[in-house]
Amino acid sequence: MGSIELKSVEKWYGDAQVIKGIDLSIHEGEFLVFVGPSGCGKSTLLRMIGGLEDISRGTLEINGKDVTGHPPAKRGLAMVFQSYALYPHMSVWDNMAFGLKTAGAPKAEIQEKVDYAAQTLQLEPYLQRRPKDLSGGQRQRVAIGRSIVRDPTAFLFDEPLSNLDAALRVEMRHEIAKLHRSLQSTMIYVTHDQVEAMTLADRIVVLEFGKIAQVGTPRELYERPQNTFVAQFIGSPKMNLMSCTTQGGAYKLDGARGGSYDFTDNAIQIGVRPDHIAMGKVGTGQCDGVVDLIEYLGSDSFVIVDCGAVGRINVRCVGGTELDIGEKVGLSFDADKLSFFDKDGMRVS
Amino acid sequence: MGSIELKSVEKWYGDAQVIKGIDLSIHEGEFLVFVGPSGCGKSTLLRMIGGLEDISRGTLEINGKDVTGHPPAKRGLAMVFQSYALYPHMSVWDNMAFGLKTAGAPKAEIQEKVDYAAQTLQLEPYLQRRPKDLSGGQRQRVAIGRSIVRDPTAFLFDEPLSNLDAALRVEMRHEIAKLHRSLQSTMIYVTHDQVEAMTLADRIVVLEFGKIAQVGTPRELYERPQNTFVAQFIGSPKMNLMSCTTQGGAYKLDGARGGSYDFTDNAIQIGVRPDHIAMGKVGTGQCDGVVDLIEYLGSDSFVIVDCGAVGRINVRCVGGTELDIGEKVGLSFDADKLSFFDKDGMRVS
Amino acid sequence: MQDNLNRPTAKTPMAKREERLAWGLLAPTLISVALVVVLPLVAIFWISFKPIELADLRPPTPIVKEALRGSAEKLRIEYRLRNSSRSEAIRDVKIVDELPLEVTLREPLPQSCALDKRQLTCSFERLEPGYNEKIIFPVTADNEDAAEEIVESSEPQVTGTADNILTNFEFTLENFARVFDGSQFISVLGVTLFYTVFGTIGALVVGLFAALLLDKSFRGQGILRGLYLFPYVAPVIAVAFSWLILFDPFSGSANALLIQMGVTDEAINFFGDRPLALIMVTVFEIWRYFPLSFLFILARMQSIDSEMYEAADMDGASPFQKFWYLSIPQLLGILSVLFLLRFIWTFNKFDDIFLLTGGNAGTRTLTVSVYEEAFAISNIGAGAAVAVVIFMCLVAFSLFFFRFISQEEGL
Amino acid sequence: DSLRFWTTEEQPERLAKQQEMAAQFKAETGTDVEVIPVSENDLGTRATAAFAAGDLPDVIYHTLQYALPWAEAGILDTDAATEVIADLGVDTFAPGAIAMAAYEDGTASVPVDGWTQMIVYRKDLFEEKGLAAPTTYANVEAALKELHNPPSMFGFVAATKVDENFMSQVLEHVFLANGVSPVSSDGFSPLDEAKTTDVLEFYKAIVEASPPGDLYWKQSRELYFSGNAAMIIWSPFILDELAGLRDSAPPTINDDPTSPALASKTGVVTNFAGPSNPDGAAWGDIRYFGITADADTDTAMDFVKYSMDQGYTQTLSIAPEGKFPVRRGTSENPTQFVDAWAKLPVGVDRKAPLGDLYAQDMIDEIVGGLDVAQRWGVKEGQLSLASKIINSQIINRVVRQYLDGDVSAADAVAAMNDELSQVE
Amino acid sequence: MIKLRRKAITSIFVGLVWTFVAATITAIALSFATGLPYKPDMVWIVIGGALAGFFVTHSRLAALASGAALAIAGMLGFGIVTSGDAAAVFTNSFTHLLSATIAVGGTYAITKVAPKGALSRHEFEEIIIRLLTAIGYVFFTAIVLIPFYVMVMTSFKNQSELVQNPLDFSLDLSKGWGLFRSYVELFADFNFGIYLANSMVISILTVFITLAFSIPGAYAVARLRFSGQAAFSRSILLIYMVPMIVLALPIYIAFSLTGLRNSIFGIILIYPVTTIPVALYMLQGYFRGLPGEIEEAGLMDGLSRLAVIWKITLPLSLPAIASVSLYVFMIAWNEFLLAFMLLDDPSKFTLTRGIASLNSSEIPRQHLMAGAVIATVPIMALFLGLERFMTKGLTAGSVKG
Ligand SMILES: Nc1ncnc2c1ncn2[C@@H]1O[C@H](COP(=O)(O)OP(=O)(O)OP(=O)(O)O)[C@@H](O)[C@H]1O
Ligand SMILES: Nc1ncnc2c1ncn2[C@@H]1O[C@H](COP(=O)(O)OP(=O)(O)OP(=O)(O)O)[C@@H](O)[C@H]1O
Ligand SMILES: [Mg+2]
Ligand SMILES: [Mg+2]
Repeated sequence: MGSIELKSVEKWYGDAQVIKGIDLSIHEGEFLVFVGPSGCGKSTLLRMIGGLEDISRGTLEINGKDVTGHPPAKRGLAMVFQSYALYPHMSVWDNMAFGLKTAGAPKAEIQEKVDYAAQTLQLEPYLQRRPKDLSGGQRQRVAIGRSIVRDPTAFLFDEPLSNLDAALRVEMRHEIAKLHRSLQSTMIYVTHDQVEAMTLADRIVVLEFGKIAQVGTPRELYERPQNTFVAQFIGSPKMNLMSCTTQGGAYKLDGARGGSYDFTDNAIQIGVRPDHIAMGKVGTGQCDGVVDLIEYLGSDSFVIVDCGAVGRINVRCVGGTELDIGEKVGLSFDADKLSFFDKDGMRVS
Repeated sequence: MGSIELKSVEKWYGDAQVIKGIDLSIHEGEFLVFVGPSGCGKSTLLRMIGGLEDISRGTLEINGKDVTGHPPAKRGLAMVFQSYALYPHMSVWDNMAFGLKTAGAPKAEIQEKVDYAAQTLQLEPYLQRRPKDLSGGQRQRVAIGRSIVRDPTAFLFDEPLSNLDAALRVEMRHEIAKLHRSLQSTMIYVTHDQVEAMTLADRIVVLEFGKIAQVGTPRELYERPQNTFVAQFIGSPKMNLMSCTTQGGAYKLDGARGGSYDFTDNAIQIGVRPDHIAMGKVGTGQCDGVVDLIEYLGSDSFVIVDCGAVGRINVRCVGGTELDIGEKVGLSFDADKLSFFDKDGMRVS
Repeated sequence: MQDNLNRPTAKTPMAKREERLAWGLLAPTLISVALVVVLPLVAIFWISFKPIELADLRPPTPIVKEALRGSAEKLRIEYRLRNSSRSEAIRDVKIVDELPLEVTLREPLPQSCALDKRQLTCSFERLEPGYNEKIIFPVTADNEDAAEEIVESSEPQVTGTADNILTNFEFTLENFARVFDGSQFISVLGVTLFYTVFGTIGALVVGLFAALLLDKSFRGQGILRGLYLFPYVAPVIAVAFSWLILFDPFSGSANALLIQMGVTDEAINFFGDRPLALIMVTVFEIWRYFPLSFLFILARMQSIDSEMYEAADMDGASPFQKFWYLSIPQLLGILSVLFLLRFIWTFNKFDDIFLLTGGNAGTRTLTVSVYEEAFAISNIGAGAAVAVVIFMCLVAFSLFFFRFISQEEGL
Repeated sequence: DSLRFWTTEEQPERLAKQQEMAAQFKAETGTDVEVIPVSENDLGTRATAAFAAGDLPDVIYHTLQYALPWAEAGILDTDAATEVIADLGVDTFAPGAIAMAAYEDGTASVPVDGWTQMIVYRKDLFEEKGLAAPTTYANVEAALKELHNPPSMFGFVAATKVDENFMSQVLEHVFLANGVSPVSSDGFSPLDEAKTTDVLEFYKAIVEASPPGDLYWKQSRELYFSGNAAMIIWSPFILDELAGLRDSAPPTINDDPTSPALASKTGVVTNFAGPSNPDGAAWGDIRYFGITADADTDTAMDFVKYSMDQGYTQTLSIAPEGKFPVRRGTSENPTQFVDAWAKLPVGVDRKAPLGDLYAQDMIDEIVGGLDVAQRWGVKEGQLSLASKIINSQIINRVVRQYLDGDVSAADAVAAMNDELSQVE
Repeated sequence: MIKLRRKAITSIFVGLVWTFVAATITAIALSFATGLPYKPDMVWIVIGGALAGFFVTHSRLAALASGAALAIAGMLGFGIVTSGDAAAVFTNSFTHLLSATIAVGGTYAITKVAPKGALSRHEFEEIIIRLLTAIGYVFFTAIVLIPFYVMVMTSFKNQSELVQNPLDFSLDLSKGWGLFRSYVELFADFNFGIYLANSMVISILTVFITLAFSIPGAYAVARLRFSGQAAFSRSILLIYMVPMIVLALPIYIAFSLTGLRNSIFGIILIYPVTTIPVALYMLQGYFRGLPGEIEEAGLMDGLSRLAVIWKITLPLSLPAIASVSLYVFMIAWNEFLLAFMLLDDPSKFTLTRGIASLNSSEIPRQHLMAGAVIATVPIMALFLGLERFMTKGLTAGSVKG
């Protein structure tokens, strides 16, 4: 129980179309993450699933039942909001029990479910506190607890961690991952944080201006981005994109050298991640350049190499590097890891 | 011109001591970064240098001159604020010219300096706009431009990039680095973002509760943290810390194996970064554990290994990994890269 | 602890500069407020212990009027000297006047007067209360008309000292005795409390209802919101008279309407009958001030995180449940603050009742009493005593208020 | 020079007339007169306040009730008034009017005009039912029985609004009719219980035949004008309005607000009698020019003299229907002003001499009232005490309590006597 | 209770209540507009309302039909409103059409949200809330508009028209400019021109003086650190709580003694002091909300504190200053007590004082109401024109009454 099916779902605000026809099936028990730049419609889509926004066109099915027009309460979903949206005047216990109370559940059942959730989330010491007396992470846990007690068909999360500080974010991320493992419920998670998306998702949906740019596992997205948008959006620092021409089984960078090319289609752009570039002597590899900036990060250094007409290329050196600014280097790309894109920005494969 | 000297500087708010005696000399032309957790006093310290907060005790010298009691206007410093703090009722041009105007500079000079700054920062097309009609990055540039025109002894930056989105932040970071290279002025920069601190700084000052935890170059901080606070604060994901005992030239992890130890002092903790751990067969290396979580990030994967009594240890695998959750592995630490800390959390070296 | 002992005590130069500037900026306000608020408050306490009527405000002064009267051998300069007070004597009265060259004295001066060159001086040891006498100097003049002009154009100077009841040290408790005397006080207090409590609660409840109506966005919402603020924004005198005319028992539309609809057979005297008048002024108060509560409650409502309601939607709460379990608890803070503030303001209210009923027909509140005592009956002391009572009540309220408000959201 | 002149005649038309006279005075003497309207209800407070502040006007046009209290409070310059009267000739004034304001050796203020209160009744209805004119308590009560038929017809519209002077006036009128007075030549004299009870019962009877609520001159006139009241007590100022000569107070008995129809249906009674006082009495009021203590005395005196002499007809013409001349003429022509007055047209928006509107016998009745005009304390020389008693509104209040059924008649009398005895 | 939550039953209830409201408002509105005796008829309200509620649920067509039925029944003499003028066919049909449309249309609109049959708790409550909302709008609009309507209309009538039929507010347009007679007289004979000018001058001066005092004060309280700052910001509220009547008495005495009573100068002296605490309170709230960093940027740019206030804080606070000015203007314009106590001479009256003097004698009522309109119109015009600032001003400062 917990499959969700979106069929040509659209959302219009007046004349503006915000969600532009989305077809998506979400499998039972899946952890699905929506990512995309700000304003691309992630929250809107999630809220449409939850019933907080109405669906302008298209249908939504939960467990095979059309729920397009149903109010939120009838969809059996639970939502965790970015700002937690706890009831500030109620104790933690009451916050978690509220949904059950309004549904008129018997006292004993409420008690049992709330206690169970509190235990799972290690909230027992705080049950009598008000939300304002909790830390950010604890509040987030209460928000999750409030969802759990209702045994929902699926959980909806809207950037649940973005109000937490970095360290806490890592910790809560691990907890959510564990929660998913133990509950095995369907979870739909919105974030704009790549790390969260990559580490949590079974599948990631990348949205671009209300359309799906790509759906796939994190590895698919990283290794085989379907278009330049995904290619640049996923991965940090982002993938280097260079113009190229292809001819006769070989590609050639504009203004530099090239390599072999075994696709039939004509690619005009080549993408290579900073990880997949090796530095060598000038004249070796695909192109030459001058070291423009070295960013030392401890575990890695990123060397930004100015390759003239080819552009500025970011190269990762695991650990430190001995290079100096102004040094000339040659860059060679790992042939297996190259991505090629055609003039529409679509992957050529 | 641009050396700044802090001598036993303290700051009290009523009975609360926020800055606890800081001695620091900032060299001319240096790029100095204050980092530290939220509330540790970074902004306060910066504002004391700028003259926006008074110095409760101690002295501040700029270019060898005591300016402790001087108002901001007399210190010849420029500041770039987190919220940009542009004058909303003035055009970009006026914003930049304002400081010169109040100083009574001749028209021609104002015009020249503002034009030069606008050119440097590529702000020329926007000179007649109001701040509200600019994007975040442009606003930030105006704020910097406003500082530049005044030819200040030193620049003070208080988390100037934290209101920008990730992509823009990277770009502006590069611009600030270049600016420093071209102006060669003293710059003092507050941030809580490690990446900014590591990549920009000539020297980093790590603050902890109003005290200096360590001052040094990024590499010193990363490779030889002086205490556990710095060790854990710098580097992401953070350094693994484990309890250990030392005896007769050898260390032993509590509940696991150990290795050689060539210091005389008694260390009780050992620190090793996720980068410096290799995974092998069970029984090899310093300890064994079970893979608890794998976080795939594309370029790297982080494997969290549950080592029982030793704790959960984070290991970096460059690129992907073939491990599965639940698999047993042995971890071996890179002997050169270990840090040892005594019972006060201070480095033993 | 060690640290605290170590705290620097001397003010830094910067702090000192700031402090000086602050006091400089505040000085004009401080002085004016002191003059117009603090000083009057002190004065009112002083006056409340004095047996003083409106007319006593005029300090006893000698008044002198000079005229050239009569003609020929009856020609005389008359100084009419009076004591302005009928209860206090004036001592050491001295008249000084210039005797014009155009006239010559015909008779020797009376004893109390002396002439030095042309300067005429008369002194009196004591003018009895109500003293009113003429001092006559028979004179001759060549041109009587011209002389009259000249004589009367020079004003005689008069000085004298008298006890001023405002500043002397005569005190009495009579004013307070009068205030607390009899059933009058109890009834006034009762009326005040009724008016205050029901006026405040009514305005809150009605305001809450109005805020609920407008807490959604629809076209025309802005217009309605503006409209609902009219009662508060319009001058009180305009709306009070409109109400009086609307509810006039003889030619008011309200009565005509009620009679026509068959609700009542006889005209109702809304502002003239006990206890209806009190209810009506309270209703007026509610009508006039619900916009304020409405404005505040609406502002608070719109600042409530809408995600909370969405969470409740997900939790399956019904509209009334949302109102009762979520909105009301969220509004409790602003409601109690509003209640306290409005309570105090309603307690202080004067204009409305004064204009509607003048305090008649059982609508006399403490504030109206101040006016009645001090001006209608001209007993300023008694009025001040009532004012002191009001002030003491307010001090009590305010103490309570600050106790309470410090825990509530700051206003 | 300039004078400040407070007047209670504050309707714009009347104000205009006074300003006209001020202008004439200025033309004559070069002295500016600023005519300042003050509403009658505020006059007492305002005068006291101005006295306290030392900025009294020069001349105040005021009613009888203030003359002596103000003289005593030092607000009035009685010497100046006495001198004016002497200059104009004491014998040109109606002696009663002078006597009413007698103060020490002179006169507190200069009498200007006067009128008497009247019972205005619907002659047509009285005739229809064969009722006698309401000249006595008994006649009124008899008429109430016949005519009271609310809400279309109220027998009476009595005064019940405690804080209105109107109620004091009406009550005093009714008390005087039965010969009851709270003052004697020795000062306060307790109200006679039996006589007062008669008065109270009579008053209760007319209040019961009145509409509910706080009533005063306004409702009386409105209801009478709309044809919903059979009797009211009013001043002669109503006479022009009755005839539809004033748009701001039109008769609404028929659709034509300018019709004199109601006037022709109306009768008046000035001399009213109770069971214990068969001769009856009329409540009269005289108005005065008071010269104040802060006045520019000579100029003020000139102004008053002017108003009472060359300007007197102008003064009376403000509202001839309610301003009967108190100064009858000059020493040369002893009836000069009376004659001029009779010819003055009344009305505001339309004009006509009174004689054209009412039958001569009614005019005689109206004017004759001044001969029997009375006030508490006038005969006894205790006007000032009586004024204080009236101003204290004790009688109004207690009577209202009695009317509301809060106290019995006997208790009411006792309460009044008790409280009044403390007035000094 | 659950059983009763069926759409049909709920609709009948809504029909009853709403039909009653519809009949009442139609009757009142038409009475006020024409002066004729319209009144709601309870019997037909109960019958018609219940039937309408019952039929309306079925479909839009049924709703239309029941509306028509109600209107026709009305014309036949069984209307929910008894027509004031049953003889006039046009008015009569208009009346019944109007009342039936409001009654049935409203009932339909209120109940249409819910499906037929048994209602869930949500749906039931939704209907009730819609009913309450509709009644709320009618109620509030009525109580707010009626007094103002009466005020304006009365000013156009004359005494006899008013006394004859207090309900008749229809305008006799044939009078043309004669309708404005009261206004003309007020300006011609009653000095309202002067009062208006006085009020204007006094209010505007009050605004300026208040700002001149309160801006520096508010800035100091909001931004500068000095000992006593906390106590100070609290006592501002305290001053707020001293009743005017308590102060008025000593002020009256002092003004009497110093000769300031009865002078416009005295009024201008005293009004700002009553508004300074309010303005101070409002402005300091606003200043606190201004980003401190902008001012600090000014300091870094070499300005002194005072220059920062003048060149940065003030331009940034213009909206707040506008709000405060409007609010202070309103207080000064509407002020009555002090003007009433301190002013005697008509040449010095403010508008409110002038209106008070209209009440005191036999001056006709339409003059009084015309005066009220003259005083109300400017403040209303300001309010409507600058609603945003005004509302802000009210919210920020006007816990005061
Ligand atoms: N009520 C509304 N009216 C009009 N447009 C809206 C409304 N709500 C959202 N939008 C628009 O819809 C688009 C999608 O908004 P949405 O909040 O879903 O973005 P998002 O992807 O969640 O962004 P973020 O990462 O910033 O939360 C945006 O362009 C937004 O401007
Ligand atoms: N006006 C003040 N009164 C009292 N304490 C203050 C005041 N301003 C700052 N503090 C305290 O001083 C400490 C340092 O504050 P500061 O703003 O310098 O921290 P920070 O390191 O800049 O933190 P962040 O990264 O969150 O900006 C904090 O604990 C803060 O609570
Ligand atoms: Mg979003
Ligand atoms: Mg900071």
